[in-house]
Amino acid sequence: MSQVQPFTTNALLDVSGDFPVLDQEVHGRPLVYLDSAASAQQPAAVIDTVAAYHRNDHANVHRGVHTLSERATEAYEGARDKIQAFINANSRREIVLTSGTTESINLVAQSYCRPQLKPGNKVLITQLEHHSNFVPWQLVCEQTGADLLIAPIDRRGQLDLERLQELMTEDVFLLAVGHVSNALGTVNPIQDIVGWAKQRDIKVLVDGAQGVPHMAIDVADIGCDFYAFSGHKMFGPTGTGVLYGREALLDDMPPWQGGGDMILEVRLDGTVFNDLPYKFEAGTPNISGVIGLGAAIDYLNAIGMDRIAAHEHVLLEYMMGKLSDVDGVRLIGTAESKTSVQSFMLGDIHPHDLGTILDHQGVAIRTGHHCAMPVMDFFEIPGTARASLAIYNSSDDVDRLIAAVEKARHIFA
Amino acid sequence: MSQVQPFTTNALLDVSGDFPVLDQEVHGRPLVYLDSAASAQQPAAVIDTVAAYHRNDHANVHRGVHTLSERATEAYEGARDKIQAFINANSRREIVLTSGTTESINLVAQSYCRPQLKPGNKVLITQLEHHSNFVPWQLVCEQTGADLLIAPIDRRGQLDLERLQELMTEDVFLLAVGHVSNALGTVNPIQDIVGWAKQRDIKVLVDGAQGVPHMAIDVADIGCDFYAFSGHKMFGPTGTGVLYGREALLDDMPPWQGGGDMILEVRLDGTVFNDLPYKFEAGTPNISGVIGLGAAIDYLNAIGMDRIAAHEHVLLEYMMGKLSDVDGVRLIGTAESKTSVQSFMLGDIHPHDLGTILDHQGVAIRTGHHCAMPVMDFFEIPGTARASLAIYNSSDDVDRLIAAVEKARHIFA
Amino acid sequence: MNTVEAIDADELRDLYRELILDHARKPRHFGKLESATHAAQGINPLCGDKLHLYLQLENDVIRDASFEGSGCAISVASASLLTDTVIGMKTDDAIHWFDQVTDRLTNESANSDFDIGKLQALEGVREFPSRVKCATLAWHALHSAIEQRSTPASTE
Amino acid sequence: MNTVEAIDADELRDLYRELILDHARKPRHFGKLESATHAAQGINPLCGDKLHLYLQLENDVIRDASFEGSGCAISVASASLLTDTVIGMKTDDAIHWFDQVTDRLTNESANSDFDIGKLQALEGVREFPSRVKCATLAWHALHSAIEQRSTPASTE
Ligand SMILES: Cc1ncc(COP(=O)(O)O)c(C=O)c1O
Ligand SMILES: Cc1ncc(COP(=O)(O)O)c(C=O)c1O
Repeated sequence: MSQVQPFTTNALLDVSGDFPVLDQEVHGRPLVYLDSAASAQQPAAVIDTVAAYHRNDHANVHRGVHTLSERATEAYEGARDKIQAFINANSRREIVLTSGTTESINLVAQSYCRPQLKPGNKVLITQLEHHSNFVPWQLVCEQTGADLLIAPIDRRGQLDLERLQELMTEDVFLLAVGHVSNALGTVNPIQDIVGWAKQRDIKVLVDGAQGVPHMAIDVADIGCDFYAFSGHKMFGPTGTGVLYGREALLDDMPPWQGGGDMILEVRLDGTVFNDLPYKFEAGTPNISGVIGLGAAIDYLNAIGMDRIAAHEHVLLEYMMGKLSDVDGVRLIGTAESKTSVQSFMLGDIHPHDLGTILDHQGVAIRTGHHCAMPVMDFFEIPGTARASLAIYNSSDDVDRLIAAVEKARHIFA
Repeated sequence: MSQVQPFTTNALLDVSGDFPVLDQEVHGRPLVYLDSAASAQQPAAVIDTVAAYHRNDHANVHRGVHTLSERATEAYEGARDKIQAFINANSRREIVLTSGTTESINLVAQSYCRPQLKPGNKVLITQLEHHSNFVPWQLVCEQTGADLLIAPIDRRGQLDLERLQELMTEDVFLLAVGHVSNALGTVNPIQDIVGWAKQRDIKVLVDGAQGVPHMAIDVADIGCDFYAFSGHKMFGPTGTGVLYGREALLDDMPPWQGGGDMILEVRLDGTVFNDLPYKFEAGTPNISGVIGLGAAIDYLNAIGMDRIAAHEHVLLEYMMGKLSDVDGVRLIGTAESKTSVQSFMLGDIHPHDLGTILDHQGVAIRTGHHCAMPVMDFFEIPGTARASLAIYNSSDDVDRLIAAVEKARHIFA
Repeated sequence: MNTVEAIDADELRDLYRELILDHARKPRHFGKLESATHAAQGINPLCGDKLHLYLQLENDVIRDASFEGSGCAISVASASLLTDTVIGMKTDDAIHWFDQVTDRLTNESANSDFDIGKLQALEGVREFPSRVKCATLAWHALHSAIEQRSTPASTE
Repeated sequence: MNTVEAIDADELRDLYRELILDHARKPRHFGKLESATHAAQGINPLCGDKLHLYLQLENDVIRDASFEGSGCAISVASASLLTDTVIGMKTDDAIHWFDQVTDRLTNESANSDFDIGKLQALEGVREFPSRVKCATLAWHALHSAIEQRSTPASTE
């Protein structure tokens, strides 16, 4: 990995012009945004779609006979169809709209697991998980008396796949595993993992927050039972997210939240719930956000997820090579299969100080534990500096990063 | 009520020009939007604030050291401060940001009530409630074996206050009551109700979804324990909401959802939760939505809630008078104290047909059960036609409504 | 009644045709069917339309049908027309009609080879997306009743 | 070390003053205090700064103080400066210092009548909103320790 790959420039995209926010200076230098793993920027197409919706079409959905309400409903439900196609789900009934990955995972923990888990049952997660795929399972295990098992990782930041399989015993009710690690960029062999789980009749939730923005996702192919992701990581609005769930499972689950839209009939003595996916969508949804997410998917489809994956692959290799050439840099997360993210340390400089110094040169990275404290514990570090890539980054961005890191090294020399 | 009040025109606002969506034709007629109780429109100031945020400042909040993240955090937390001031909460720690009223109420049901409710305890609600203040209590009562009591209403659509007080026995754990009925416009005497409950040591949640947009709200004055409302009903973005909770109660509540941002520390063997209000805000929040909500509050403050209330009072009186003059119209909801909403029936025309015919004349109203089936059951009707008013409506809008209703009467004569 | 004259928009006239208004005002086969062997409920959460459809099946033939409930003009007329249509029909044929009618009411470019008779009067709903559900509700209930599903049919 | 020359922005130079870097590299009173009577933990969820502050109180006087943990240059230097400052102080005075210091580090227009001595070196953080929490973390822990609160202090 420390050798820089030859530069296959025709694999690189050049779309930064589509993203208005990138066209600015920070502390007198052109902004280099390397924090897309935390939240991605929006193309003008998304910003404008949301604004146009509010300028022309807004109304509450589902319950209106008037024209604006019809338009809003059509746009909102149209976005659901786009999401379904984007991840190749069987049916729009399998696409539950949530406020984000976190809510999607909590929904499964509370609505699918909580009523079924018993003391002695097990929920299996891994040490790579983001807190959002960690704490909901801690909570539901506490609530039910089930045990939480945590599959270990190795020094490169990869799952120990043998240990993982050993932990998949028959008393494991559900495996919750990330597709891509947000702290390290590790891409897990998700199809294999799901296959092993299926052999043992273990249900699988995949946290796809960092998968969807970077590669073509096919939930049918993956074979998982649930797949959770967020709009704001894939160039869409904050406050939007998706829970894909297999219809048979969703059908049997009780609703999670109660409220408008998730019922067919409310009587004083009981309630008849609505069909899928509405049973899980209580209250007025994030209408404009979901419509914006639809626009983000249109944008990604127009470029093509395969081209996006190729672009990021080339850039990541370049960034890893360049970074490891810097004196004192130690890469954290060097898995065989990776995408878009590189964590690193520079000497004994605290990542937080590094972040400030880089920011002063216009380079935005994230520093800290990245909501993955168990990963930090494993490496016995308080946090890392993390540069993460997206479709709008270029090799120039990487060069600016490297120059800024060199300067930080100099300051703290 | 059937006498039209003299027209005090200087009480009326004229702000429809601030709302771009209103400047359009529907079916060849200028749009008259009388569906704000379902969802209000946004002033350009809100639309532009959200777009500008994404064009200039977006990043994930709370965890970043770089400039965009600092700006986003400041704007997001600044909006929280505006909300606090707007409803006169004691502390920003009491302002929990949610995805809407529905989520706010579910949070209280699941995090405050579920761990404490026991068989034999009671939760008290009323027959006026929106499904979002009904179903969460049905669910938590089912989960815990507690009983759900429902206080009755009278023919005018007012709470039977004597019965309500009788139902406030000491085994009632919590009273959940709306501030303003979305179906009928009834304004409940919320301070009295809270006072009675406090005497009996009953906790009170107020569903303020229809209160906040129409009058100055002072939670300290009201004295309730929880107050829930939605951004999209108050000219802000969908996917945003607020749960005000008294700090002492929130402090003692376990978190509801698990995830990023709501923890201080995640260890393999347990977790230390974050301070208020973050303990209840798991995952990336609806950053741009909340910032837009802040802009909506700025907009409302600039006009002044008292002027807004006065404007709507005059218009509602005018609308009620005009409507009841139409042959065959029967007003549903004629409480002593009302705001902004009028439900009605026209002969035996089904409201749904009425809605379609009005829409064809450019007049947008809502028809159906308004997520308040228990209210419809009480009046033994399948639904109503509902015209609801907001700051941007005028007496012309009311006149257009009346003309359209007359035409419908003609068609179905 | 000056219905047609009073409506100035063609589309509205297309929706509220005489035949529809007539069936809405005087629904046929309205009431509970005491001899029913099959039944289903249809709920339209949009506007609170709610109807019960009753079928008396004998050797896979619909001997009798009726409905009760409340709904808008479109859904009541649709239920009324449905009962008129399916009485005497084999269940297989009724399911075929279900497919054809729902297709015709939702799909601009639906194949019109199959003659849906009087039910053509409902085609005006295609211009009113939010009303399509009213027009198809009874048909979904029919489908459920024949298949004897236990959960209420809904048009969502 | 060419620290100052290497930083081209005044603000950065203001943040990473010599004194700060010195205390960050060689923190004073670092380690667990065996004679501690009071202690508190400070956590900054932003970047994972985490420190334990130990106090040995005798008749409301801070006889000794120390800290352990890991943090960025700012939070470590701040903790180091804090221990240097409060040893020998009455707890009431330490709380007064807490008020003064946190005010000075967060508030542009803070009253500067009170001399916070070496701690002035931290004032550069005012230009770095996200770093203010690093600079005040130890002070919040001090406050908690004196008040013997059981939950970890945080700067949120
Ligand atoms: C009185 C009342 N309560 C609760 C709600 C639910 O609000 P939301 O759908 O925004 O969660 C509404 C609006 O739909 C309402 O009018
Ligand atoms: C791998 C992973 N899982 C879950 C989440 C949580 O997503 P959100 O904060 O959008 O709910 C994130 C991002 O923060 C993530 O990177």
